[in-house]
Amino acid sequence: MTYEDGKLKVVGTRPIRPDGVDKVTGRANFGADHSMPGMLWGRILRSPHAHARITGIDVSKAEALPGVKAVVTGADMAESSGSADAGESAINLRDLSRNVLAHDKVLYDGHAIAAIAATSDKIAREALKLIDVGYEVLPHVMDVDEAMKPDAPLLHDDMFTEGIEPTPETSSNIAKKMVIGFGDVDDGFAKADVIIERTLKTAPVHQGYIEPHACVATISEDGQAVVWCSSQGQFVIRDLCSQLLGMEAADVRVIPAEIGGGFGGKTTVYLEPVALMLSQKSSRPVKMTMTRGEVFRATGPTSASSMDVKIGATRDGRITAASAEFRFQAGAFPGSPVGAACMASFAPYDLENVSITGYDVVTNGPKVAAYRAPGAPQGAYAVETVVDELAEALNMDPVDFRALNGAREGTKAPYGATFKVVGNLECLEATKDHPHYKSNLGPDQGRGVASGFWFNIGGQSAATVAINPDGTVSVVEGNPDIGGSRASMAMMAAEVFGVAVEKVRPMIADTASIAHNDVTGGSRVTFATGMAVVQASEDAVEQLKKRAAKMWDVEVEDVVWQDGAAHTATKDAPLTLADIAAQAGRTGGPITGNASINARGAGPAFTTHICDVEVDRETGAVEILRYTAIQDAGKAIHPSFVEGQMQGGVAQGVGWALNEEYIYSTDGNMENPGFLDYRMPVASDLPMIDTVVIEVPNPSHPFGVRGVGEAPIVPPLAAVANAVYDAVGVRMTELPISPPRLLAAIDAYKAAAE
Amino acid sequence: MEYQSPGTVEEAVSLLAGASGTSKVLAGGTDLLVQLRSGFVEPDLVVDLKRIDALTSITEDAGGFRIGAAVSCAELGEHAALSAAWPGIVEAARLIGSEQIQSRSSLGGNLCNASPAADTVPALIAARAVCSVVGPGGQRDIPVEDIVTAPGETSLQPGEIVVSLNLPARPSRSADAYLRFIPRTEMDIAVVGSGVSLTLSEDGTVSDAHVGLGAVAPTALLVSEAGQALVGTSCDDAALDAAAAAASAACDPIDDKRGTVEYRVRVAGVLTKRAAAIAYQRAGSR
Amino acid sequence: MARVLLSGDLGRRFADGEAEIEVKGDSVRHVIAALEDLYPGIAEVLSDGRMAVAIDGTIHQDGLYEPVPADAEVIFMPAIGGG
Amino acid sequence: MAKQHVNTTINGDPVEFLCEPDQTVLDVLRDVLGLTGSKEGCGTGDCGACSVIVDGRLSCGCLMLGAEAEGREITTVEGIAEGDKLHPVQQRILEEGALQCAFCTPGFVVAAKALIDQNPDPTETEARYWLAGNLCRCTGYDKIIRAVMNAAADVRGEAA
Repeated sequence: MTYEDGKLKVVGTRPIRPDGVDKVTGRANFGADHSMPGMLWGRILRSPHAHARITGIDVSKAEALPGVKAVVTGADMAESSGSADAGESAINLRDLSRNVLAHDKVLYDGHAIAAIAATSDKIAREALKLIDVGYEVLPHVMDVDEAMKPDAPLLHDDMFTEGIEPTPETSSNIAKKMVIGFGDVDDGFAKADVIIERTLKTAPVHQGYIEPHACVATISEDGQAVVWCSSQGQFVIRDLCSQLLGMEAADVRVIPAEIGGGFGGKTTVYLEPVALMLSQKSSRPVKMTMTRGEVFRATGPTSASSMDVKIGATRDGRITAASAEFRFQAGAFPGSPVGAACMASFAPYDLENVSITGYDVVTNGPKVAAYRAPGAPQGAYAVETVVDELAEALNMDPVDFRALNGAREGTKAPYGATFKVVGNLECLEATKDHPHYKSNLGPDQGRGVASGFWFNIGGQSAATVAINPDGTVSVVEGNPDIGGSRASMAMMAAEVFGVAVEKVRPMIADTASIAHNDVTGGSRVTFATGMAVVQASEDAVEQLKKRAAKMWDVEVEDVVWQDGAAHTATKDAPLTLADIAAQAGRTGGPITGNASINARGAGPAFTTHICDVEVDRETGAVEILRYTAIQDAGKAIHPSFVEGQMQGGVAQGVGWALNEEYIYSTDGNMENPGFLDYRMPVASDLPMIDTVVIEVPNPSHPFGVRGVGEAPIVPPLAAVANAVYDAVGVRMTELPISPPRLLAAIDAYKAAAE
Repeated sequence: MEYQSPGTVEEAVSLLAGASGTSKVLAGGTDLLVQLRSGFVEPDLVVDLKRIDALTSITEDAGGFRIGAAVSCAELGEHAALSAAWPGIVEAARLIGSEQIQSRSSLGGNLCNASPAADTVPALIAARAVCSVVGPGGQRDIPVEDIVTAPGETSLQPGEIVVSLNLPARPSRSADAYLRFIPRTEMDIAVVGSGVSLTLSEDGTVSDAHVGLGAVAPTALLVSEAGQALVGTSCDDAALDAAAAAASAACDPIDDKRGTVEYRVRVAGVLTKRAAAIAYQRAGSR
Repeated sequence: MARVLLSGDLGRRFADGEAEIEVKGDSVRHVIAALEDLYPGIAEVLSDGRMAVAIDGTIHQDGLYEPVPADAEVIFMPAIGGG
Repeated sequence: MAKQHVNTTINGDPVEFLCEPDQTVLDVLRDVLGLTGSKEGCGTGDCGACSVIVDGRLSCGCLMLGAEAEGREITTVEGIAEGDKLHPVQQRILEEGALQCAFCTPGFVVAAKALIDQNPDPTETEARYWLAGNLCRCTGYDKIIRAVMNAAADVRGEAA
């Protein structure tokens, strides 16, 4: 059933989130806030080398230390191979097992080797120093282009490049090659009057969630385990733990703690399998947390990238051909988001001829994990910089040039599918009309624009709605609330029931209390889990109508549901939710509504950003003066949290563009594994971030929802770089645009001009 | 690790002098605790100085100031007379870390942690501050630029502690300023720091000037040539450029995760010029 | 008949260079089976867990049993991981 | 090694505890006293998630030894509301959706209260520089700064 925009009473308002008071008073329990009687503390020994063969591990001295109750190494992890279906993309269990605890080789600085559980954190840390590990240090390679060279040090002797027929004989660091696109780019380039070609690079950056990974695990002698942990999906934690440890899913109950930020980085396992093994060996609960240094060194950043982009256009501004090669760093094991980068980077454009080649390349860095629209920010940085340069070469307004070539309904996306109704042109139009775009700039100030796209995902969600005896409603769903989703679930249910949102209490169930749910990620929760909650609520309304019919002794067809009550023509007074609930026992028992779906029709999100900067020519410092993000949300269920996703994505994008990067020493050790020198934006670095929410409804969702969580991080890298160009005339083709780099570029530009 | 919190300087000195194994002094703790948690230091004894009045008070005598080594940077900012007389030192103190850090970090700690990039040290050097140090051998005064000998190392003898930092009295038309460069607007360690302190004569020209630089050498530097470049001038562009050039020339920086050699040399000059202009303007308005 | 578009180099590598192929099939599974008859070996690639399928513009991460309307456009492409 | 015996005041109540000499105030609050509202985001004073108020001064709980709490007055996030009446900064954060994952929220609540106590009418710039020690990765700070300034107006008794 779809709901007319005009008649909505709850959806679109800004209620206080139901879990809010606990969060502002410190009651909310995050991963590390849970403890159990008799609990031990677990700590992990990590490799000091970027690449080495493990020749031996002697844990005897550590085991002998008083207070140490268990020690595990990679050998304890059941040899697991094949792949686990983690909902979104298959994860190679064999690689995951080797990433959780190294087996025969350590592949990056910080790679986990062994773990200790002891009666105190202090003893656990002391015991780590007593583990003797023999290393045969090997040469390492960090840079993605270096790693692709034939003579580069090889990480995996048994890796042969996929996507090349016949399969190559010699092993390589290139895990996979892929090509997407259509048409004939050579023909297209031949027709172009102007062609711009650029090489651009980005550094590894981390999701930067403020909560380090944390969990408590306990397993009883009959093999039944319980895990409390902060994650983006308790079901993926359950599935990966059970498969890595050869346990049955029903024996691994994962209870979701509140999650202190994830952005894609908490959709896999690091500590949970180790805590379970330590608990099994010690027969006691084990708490494990990571220090900030461990989070940086050993949990997935997103890929550094090396990209070539070439775009040609005719004098009148039509793009005739576009091609790109994306070389993405995967870290120690294959799995960079280069596929998504290939598919998303040109998506804002209506192209005839496009060819994109992607390489997934392993290097001696931590295994890459998803980071908000994985791959798209890197790809968009390259494409949107070249588009900006092309517009200038054709002396066209950058927004007009993007609108002329903009993707719209009927456009064939680079990955081949034809777009249904999308909001790209609406965003570009709103950009052109926005006062920000028409405002004046001062000396050494510049303005940049950039477009962004993300697919948004549907996937599996299950929801149960229970009508309580007093007519209040309990919504049970399976997605950790990372940005206010409890509020949107309660709002959507309240709209269907026609009751006040305070009458609906959402609860996030553990893996034993509800069927499988895909992760909170892929911008899917408000869309897919929202759809399940709406369908479950509608199912409950049908039950309520049947009960009302029974109470009134009328046909159910004569009962209508309106404003939280059943109405029928022959009765003056309606039967409210509370009236019906009170009689539930007599009319058939407790009233529930259920839905379990694989949500289809996730609507893609388009977005356009405007960024103004001022550059200090004497120090190379860049200040963000003003920022406006314009994005199609289909329908904003809770506008404050839609705006919050946009503002947060912009802040992460600005950090990525200006100051964030993994800095490695020559021996492959991370030099800045902390918030002091891994410089994320602080409050005084940013202005207010203005947001414009465009609503081009997605017909596949009852309220028209499109995912909003990931698209906002896609444009800022290019928007900032284009603004810096506009300010000081220097094209920065490598991120981050740190002050030393920008000052050197300004000097070079000045020298060349003289 | 043993924790002690003595009430007098003498008690502190005897604790430190008598300690076997490694001992560490605790003032604000904003550097020490980071090193403690990371296992960078594993002291057997920590002596907390915050219950000793001499180290936690600010006193004025004859136009000069005695600042207790453990006085927090936040308290410096709230001391009206000190802020008026030494705006440069106070702004250096109020740049360290965040509000949370400044509530506890101290001049003594910032100095004795001996980081080349410490924010308050260039300003103290420019101010010609002197440290009052007490140890088993009694009390002695040490110019602030002679405390730090190398990254992480000081000239203090075992059992010696810095009790106070003493700022000299100065003619009325004097002022100072401190600037640092960091990639963000807050929370970073200085890539370059420059402190300038100067005095004007009757005719508005500079009669005395000193420049201190941070993060451009193994220790903070007193750059006398840069100070000299300002003396006798009215801080016109030529004088400021000369001071900047002298500052850059004195640099002996390294490439690290915060900046390159060329960058630090260049920006040392830029900041010295800007800080000198601010100090001159402040002195002129006195 | 379903219009299958093999994007990028899928056609070159597994379908003798064909980029657009018309096959009979009322579900993705049947479409893949029909393609396998024409180009043996392609089924394994198209039903690998790391491939997604788009039917008339709607992407399905795991669409093996999805129905395929008559004259639908069917595209196979890499699966997408969310962040 | 012998534990340190400490007498202090937390959120207005006298508290007595034993702790390791090298345990921080944050470790004590969370692991000894069970007050898990203060969070550890970094352990090095760079993120502000462990913000507490010690003798009226905003500080990092992770950069203070438990032993240093002797005789001090400590306020944690659990002590900001008065009974069931939320502090205006807590109320504004809720009403304006100035929180997402909310792991940093306890630190912001404590830091913002300390700001308003000291500066009842902060400008946007003053609020942003005061709160620069509190990292947030979800919100981009916009709504937090607006909520804090509106809360200051509430405390001053003016309609925001």
